[in-house]
Amino acid sequence: MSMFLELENLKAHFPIYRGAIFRRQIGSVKAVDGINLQLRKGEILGLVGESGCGKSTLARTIMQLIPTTEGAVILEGRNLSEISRRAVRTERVNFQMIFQDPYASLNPRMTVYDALAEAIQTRQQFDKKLLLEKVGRLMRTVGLPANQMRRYPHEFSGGQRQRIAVARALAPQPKLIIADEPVSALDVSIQSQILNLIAKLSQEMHLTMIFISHDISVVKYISDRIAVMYLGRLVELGPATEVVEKPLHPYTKALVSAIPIPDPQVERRRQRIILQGDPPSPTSPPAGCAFHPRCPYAIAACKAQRPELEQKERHRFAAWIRIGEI
Amino acid sequence: MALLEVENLRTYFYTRAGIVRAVDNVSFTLEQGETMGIVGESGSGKSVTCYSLLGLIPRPPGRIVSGSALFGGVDLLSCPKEQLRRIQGKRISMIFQDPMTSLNPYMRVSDQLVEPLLVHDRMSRSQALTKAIASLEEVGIQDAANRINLYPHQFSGGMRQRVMIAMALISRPEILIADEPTTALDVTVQAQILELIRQRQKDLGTAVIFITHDLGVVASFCNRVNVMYAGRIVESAPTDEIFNRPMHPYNASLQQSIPALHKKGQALFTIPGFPPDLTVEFHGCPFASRCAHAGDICKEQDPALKQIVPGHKTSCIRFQCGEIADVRSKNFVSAV
Amino acid sequence: MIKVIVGRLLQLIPVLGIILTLTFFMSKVVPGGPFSAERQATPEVIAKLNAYYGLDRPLWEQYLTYLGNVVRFNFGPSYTYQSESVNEVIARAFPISLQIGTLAFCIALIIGVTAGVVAAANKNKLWDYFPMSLSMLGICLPTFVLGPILALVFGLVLKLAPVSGWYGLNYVPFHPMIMPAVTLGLFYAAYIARLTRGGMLDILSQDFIRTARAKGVPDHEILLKHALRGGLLPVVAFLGPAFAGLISGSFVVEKVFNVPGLGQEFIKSVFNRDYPLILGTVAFFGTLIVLFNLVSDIVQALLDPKSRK
Amino acid sequence: MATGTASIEPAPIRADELVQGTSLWKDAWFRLRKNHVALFGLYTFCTIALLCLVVPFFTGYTYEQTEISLKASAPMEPIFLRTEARKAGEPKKSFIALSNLEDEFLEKSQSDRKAIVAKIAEGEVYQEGRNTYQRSSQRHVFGTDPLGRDLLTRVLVGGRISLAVGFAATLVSVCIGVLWGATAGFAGGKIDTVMMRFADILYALPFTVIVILLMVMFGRNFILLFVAIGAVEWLNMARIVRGQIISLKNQEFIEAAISLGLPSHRILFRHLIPNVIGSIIIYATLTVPNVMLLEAVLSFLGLGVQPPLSSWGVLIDEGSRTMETSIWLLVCPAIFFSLTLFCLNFLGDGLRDALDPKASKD
Amino acid sequence: MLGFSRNDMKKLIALVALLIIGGLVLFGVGHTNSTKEGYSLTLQEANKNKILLLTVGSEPRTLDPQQAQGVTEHHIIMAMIEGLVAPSIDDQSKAVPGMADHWEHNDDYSVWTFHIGENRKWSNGDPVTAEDFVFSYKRMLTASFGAQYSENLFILKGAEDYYRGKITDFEQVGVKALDDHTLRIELVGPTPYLLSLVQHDSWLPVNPKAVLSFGKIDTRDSKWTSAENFVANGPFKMKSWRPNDVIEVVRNPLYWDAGNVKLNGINFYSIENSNTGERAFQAGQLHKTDQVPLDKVPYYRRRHPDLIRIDPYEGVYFYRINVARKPLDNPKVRLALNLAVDRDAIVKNILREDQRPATGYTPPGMGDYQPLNKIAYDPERARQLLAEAGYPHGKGFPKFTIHFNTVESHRAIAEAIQQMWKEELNIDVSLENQEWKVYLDTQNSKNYDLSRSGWIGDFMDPVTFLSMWTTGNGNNNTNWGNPKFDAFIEQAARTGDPQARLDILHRAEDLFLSEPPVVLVYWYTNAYLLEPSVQNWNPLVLGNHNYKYIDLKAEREPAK
Repeated sequence: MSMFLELENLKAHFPIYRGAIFRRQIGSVKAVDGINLQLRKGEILGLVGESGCGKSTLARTIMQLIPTTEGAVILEGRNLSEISRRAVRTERVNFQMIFQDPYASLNPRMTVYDALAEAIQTRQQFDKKLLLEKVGRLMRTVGLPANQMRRYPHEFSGGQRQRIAVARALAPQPKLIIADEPVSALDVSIQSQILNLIAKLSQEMHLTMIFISHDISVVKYISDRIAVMYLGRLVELGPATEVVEKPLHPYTKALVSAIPIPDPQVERRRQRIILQGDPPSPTSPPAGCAFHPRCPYAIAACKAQRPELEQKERHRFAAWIRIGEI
Repeated sequence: MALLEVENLRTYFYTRAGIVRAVDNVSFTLEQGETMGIVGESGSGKSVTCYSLLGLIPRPPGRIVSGSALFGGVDLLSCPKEQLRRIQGKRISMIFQDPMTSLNPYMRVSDQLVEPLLVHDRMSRSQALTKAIASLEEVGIQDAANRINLYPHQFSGGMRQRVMIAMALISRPEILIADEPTTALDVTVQAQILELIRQRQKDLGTAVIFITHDLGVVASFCNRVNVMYAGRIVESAPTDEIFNRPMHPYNASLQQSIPALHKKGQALFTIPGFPPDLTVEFHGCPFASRCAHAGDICKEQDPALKQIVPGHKTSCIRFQCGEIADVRSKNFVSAV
Repeated sequence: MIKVIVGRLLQLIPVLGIILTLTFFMSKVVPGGPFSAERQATPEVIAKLNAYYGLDRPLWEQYLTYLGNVVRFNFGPSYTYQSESVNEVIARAFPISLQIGTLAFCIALIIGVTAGVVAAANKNKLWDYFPMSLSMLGICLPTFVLGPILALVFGLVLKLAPVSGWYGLNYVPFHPMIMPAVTLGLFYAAYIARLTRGGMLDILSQDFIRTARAKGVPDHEILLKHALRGGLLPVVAFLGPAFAGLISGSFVVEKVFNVPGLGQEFIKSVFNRDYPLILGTVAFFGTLIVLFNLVSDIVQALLDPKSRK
Repeated sequence: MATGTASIEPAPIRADELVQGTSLWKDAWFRLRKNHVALFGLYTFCTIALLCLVVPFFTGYTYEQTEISLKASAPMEPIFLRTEARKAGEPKKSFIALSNLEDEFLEKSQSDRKAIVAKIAEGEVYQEGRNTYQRSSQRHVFGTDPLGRDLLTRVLVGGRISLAVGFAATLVSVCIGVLWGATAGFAGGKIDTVMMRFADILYALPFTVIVILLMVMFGRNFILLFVAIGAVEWLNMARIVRGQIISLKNQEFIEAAISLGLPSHRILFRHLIPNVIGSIIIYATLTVPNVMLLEAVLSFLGLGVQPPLSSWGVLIDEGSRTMETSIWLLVCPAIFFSLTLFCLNFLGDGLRDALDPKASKD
Repeated sequence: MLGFSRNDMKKLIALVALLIIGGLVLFGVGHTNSTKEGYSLTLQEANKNKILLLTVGSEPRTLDPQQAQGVTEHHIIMAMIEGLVAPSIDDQSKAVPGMADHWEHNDDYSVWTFHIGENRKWSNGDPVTAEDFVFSYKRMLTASFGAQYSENLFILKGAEDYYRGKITDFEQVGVKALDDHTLRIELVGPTPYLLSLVQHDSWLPVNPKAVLSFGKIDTRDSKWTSAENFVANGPFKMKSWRPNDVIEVVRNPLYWDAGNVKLNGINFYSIENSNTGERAFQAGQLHKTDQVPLDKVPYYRRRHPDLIRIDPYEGVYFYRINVARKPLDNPKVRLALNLAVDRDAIVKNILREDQRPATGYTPPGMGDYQPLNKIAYDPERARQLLAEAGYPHGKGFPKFTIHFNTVESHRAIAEAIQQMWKEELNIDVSLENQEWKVYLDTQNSKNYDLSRSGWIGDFMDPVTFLSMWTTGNGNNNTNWGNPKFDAFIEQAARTGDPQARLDILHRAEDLFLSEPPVVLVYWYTNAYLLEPSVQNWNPLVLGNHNYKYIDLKAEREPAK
């Protein structure tokens, strides 16, 4: 069966140059380094990982905001990496993005009406009256009073701005939405409002979505499947609940364990895995398994061999060589 | 006697939009060696409270309108600037949220580390440097003797926060104020830093005021918690009590809205509406408009923090009157 | 670092090439020749002179010959100074401009940075407006007004410094270059003050200043130790072009105080249609600008550890 | 889209129900209004501009009308009418200032001179030789220049020129600079490199040189003057705009605009440039005084506007030469000039504070 | 924000003060040593040491007399190079012995013999010989040398042919060294004014050895004029030359009349800006300026009449009219323009340096030549003439432009004249000032309507003014030409009798002014500031001062 979205060995590398006169490439940042993924229509995929692991780059590569170095992004059977830039532009209405920072993702010089009208008109031109109507409806959809549409983004609170951002992403009636940490900049009490909104809308509109977050509990709540990323590669992929409750990869385990639970008794009982050191730089990733310097289970083989993402159980994939051992 | 006693602290910002009552009548005490959490959302006044103590409120527009903060017989809020300066960094230190911007990018780490020693203890530079290297080692930075000469940008985020901690603790302060020290860090690193602070606190016996918006962090870290909302403390209790027996609806709602406690497909518990605009003077409970339990009295009577059981205070009027016994929302079923 | 410097210096070659080409053809388009005078020489004489200096050959040939000479650092004879070559003119006039420029630079820096720092430390208070207004005087009065006023006050009334010329130390301890340098320096001081204030305000609002204050660092140390280094970065970026400007753009001051510097030489060369001297000075100033930009970039890098490599 | 979300279709939106937002411009204006110095700058500048525009129509003199026998007269100095009997034709009338009467009666003793002057000042008609003198009602608020032209009119008309040069040249520099910088910054890559390298080369040209060469080359055309200055001044503008565009380009709202599939020109003109207008305005406000100064320097070199038209630069240059004898010829235009520069500089600084997004909280 | 405590402020101010003082000391120390050697002078010291401090305006382009073009160069060269004869102390029409001890001429002034004194020496010790003069004239007439004033020597027999290459043997040119001390000059026609002529730079001698040791006879950019190489024969020799700053000359001990030289040295400062010069004079840095800023003239005349000097000067200020352009081709129009200019008003109100309104072209002081009184201010007649020319009340008169170069007085005069024509004739004129070289280009290419001009005489004869107006003369530049006028000039050149010659020139000028291709404005004066301590500085029409007569009073002059 053909998938709604397929990523085939997707790579996004940024060259590093040196030299003032004769610039030569001395290496590259392998932000996204060979990702294979398939999404069904209507599916929500959660993507977790630490900052710098390449989540956002992956999102932007899929969005065609960053050129792909290698591999393909295939949306409904069309390879977006191969079609012309002009064609990509017309194609863009089909995939939209919700950004992390509601303060930076809205043009401060445009009213909400301007921003939404612009987004709506990417698919079809409307006359003024109809446009006003449509913008109003869109605002109500995301839970904002329609009479506020002439206001500017800075006059709204963070949560409201994120609602506007959601509305703008929905305006061109896209088939795919990539939400890049849409709630991590928000307060706890607002976070749940936005999560509810996104969950509700994606269900109602049958959206396919990639939901990116560093917070595995948020991802677990909203997504069907979870993909865990470490240094540009996927280390684990599987159904959301299973990945969180029975992680296969030690990194996933550490991620789950690192999240503090708001219950002092549980916290006190809990055995925590505290990883040592910082995530390594993607400029010079460690040989073999990129995780081995921080991995409590690392053995000599981990340094030598880079494990690929393999199916370990039904629907579950992981990239760890010692999977059967421990 | 308590180490620090803050009473009726009011810090206002006089802006074009109006007077922002960022901290409005806050009182709390801090005991020797304890870890006290201040929890609240952004804009609830938790950082401003601590900045007020150390005289870090930018003025204009900020101004401490009233209150006192007794620390070893000295009122931090009204003492002369010079006297406060001798306490800053020596007896009370602070670490900040963003280690990327909180270290001076134009100075070597060594110069920044030794500064408290040079300023307060009149130590010689070489002496201070030895001490600084030792303190860097104590926060788990290997090869400290060499790395001390680097510039902050040559450290990773986690390492910088370690440097910040080393710098804050180098003159063995009695109080450490940690202003969201892990928010800007990755989850895995966050755990390291929390562990480090816990460790150092145990070694030095320093009292810690821990500011965070993350209830999870509080649960694992603090002895006592103050929950702040709209510039006021709405609930204050030992950590276990806060979670097991919340006495303020805001506290309860916060805990209930955490996604980890929900099942997939189940709508998240939400607190409707937004925090109040602090420039508008209002009467009654600031949370009333968002509260599921609010009654008429909440909008009329100004709430005050009252002790219900020893060590547990709440400002919920209806709870104080006994009108409600369980502040949790009824239409929420925990998944856990 | 050295590679970067070498690279930037190599950039000079195309830059100079283009500058010289532009100037060469531009100056040839300008009406009037080097040998026209009120009492006109006969056409024969003009023709003889043109032949003597090779100005009768086709333009492209003149251009190629010129470039050939320039490669050998020979900028040709000056038409105005009949016994001097362009190289000699620059060699004698530049040190004078350099001296004035350097002193003016110091004056500008001292006044500007002080005013800027004081203003930034007292934002929106009297001590902000006062030094800024004072330093602003330098850009509100053209140098050709400020110069004569200074000359009048300090030269004629107070008799502290000579009003004209460059012939040594008449009035100990005031040197004839003080007045031109002050005139020139005041102009740049205003810009420096403004940049310093902006830069300092920017730095003072940064988080790490708060850190320093939380450490109990005294205010003046925060200002001078923590903030100044970063606050001066925009100033340093300005200093490169400014210094080049100080040296090359001092012709007004040189004219007012009759200082035989290179700036005046350049203006004269344009008015005299002294093509070799025009080209020579333009190339020289172009080189200076590139060099000083390079120097200011290096200083910036030294001040800003992040950009260091 | 979102069908069936609302079971009851809400009433259509009426335009008058809409809450009008305050744009960042309005916000900045509010902040600027708080800044008294900047506001003072703005108002004073507007007043000066208005004076220059309107008052010359009402002074009663034109800027080029000479009265050479009047010479330089001090502000408000009494002016006498001298009537000279001629052999043929009408008697010739001319004006003479009180201070210049000294020339007329140079050989007389001081007391004599004083007595005569007092008589005329009282309204008497005084006769000497073929000349009769009497008091005139003519008044010159700022006095007159050596050719007897009304200085007030000249200063204000000169102000028109200076301001026109300042603004037109700035406009030219803004147009070129913004287009150049925005294109380079937005396009990035090779285009950016080539465009900025070109600007670098121009930057290394001593810029006064170019202006002087241009002025010498093309004569003293008024239009050309500001085109030349503007064409030279755009470099900084281009750099600033480019820098801003590059930092904006990576902002999420631009990514969002790209994600919407908007064409490049729309992104450039609707999303990027409006967000750099703040910087453009700030820099433009600071360019205007620079240009005016440059024009003054050109005047000093004799490359300014054509007589009998004048600019502040020309007037100040003339005035600075007569500093010791007729100081008002320097002071009057210099006050206008300096005040304008002062105002524009403070306004620029104020705008910087007002338009700075970081300052938006207070 | 951070507040400054008083203490901090003090520290900061102290730091700044330290920096400033340190800087000053550094710069002061750096320069004290380098500039000691007698280079700095105040007026009192200069008086005591008898060193004359004066400014000559702009920087001289060269000190080679044969390449010199302007007044600036001339004033400096005068101190170092002496011609066959030298100017007298107070009368420009007389000449005193220079290199020539005595001289004689034939009846019609066409052959002159100069006897060079025995004791005449160059500063390098060589005797000055007649051969030196021959060499110098040969150099002037060598075409490839490109001397601007070669033409001046064309009155030598055969000179023009030699210059144009028609003859190659210099022996055939009318200048011969009969022996070391006898120079015979043969001229193409009667030249009664030769003695005045040979004082001009172009007739001055140069030392052949000095010239040839730094190049060939036609080397232009030769180093022989530099301070260390310059060979002088005049009362002073060169000591130092700092371009754009100062040229110092000192007493030449080998000068034949050294005993009568009073000064020990002269410093020629080049101060281009007249205001700067005036300030330097006020500050006691100069004995004499080259001019007075226009606006300062009345001030000095009123307050310090003892300091300002206004000498008559041999020059005329006028506008050239391009007679090829309509309606300026009509002599009536041109005359009308002349008559509508109120010269008195201009001189009295704008210039104020006692210039005389030009009633004719040739200024007074040209020997026995009486200047014409032909053009006066007569607006009535001007209007009438204009009406006759077809423009009653200026109706239909096309707008034309006055070109002038960028100098304040030119502008003021142009503005005044513009206004006068507007008032008297109802003619609209626009002004266009141009940068010097562009202006010259405009004028030389005759691409103008009216162009400001001036003419300074080279020697004491009306010919120096009138000969330029012959048809096609390189300095005519008006497209004007009249065969009758050309014939008059030709005739004058062939007339040996001085009086008859002047009559012919008179008639020529009268003809010229009846259809004037010029608008006359004024006859020059030379105003300058002079310290009373300077002695024997007499007004001379050509401004040729023989520096050996100049003296300085050592005692302090009364305070200003």
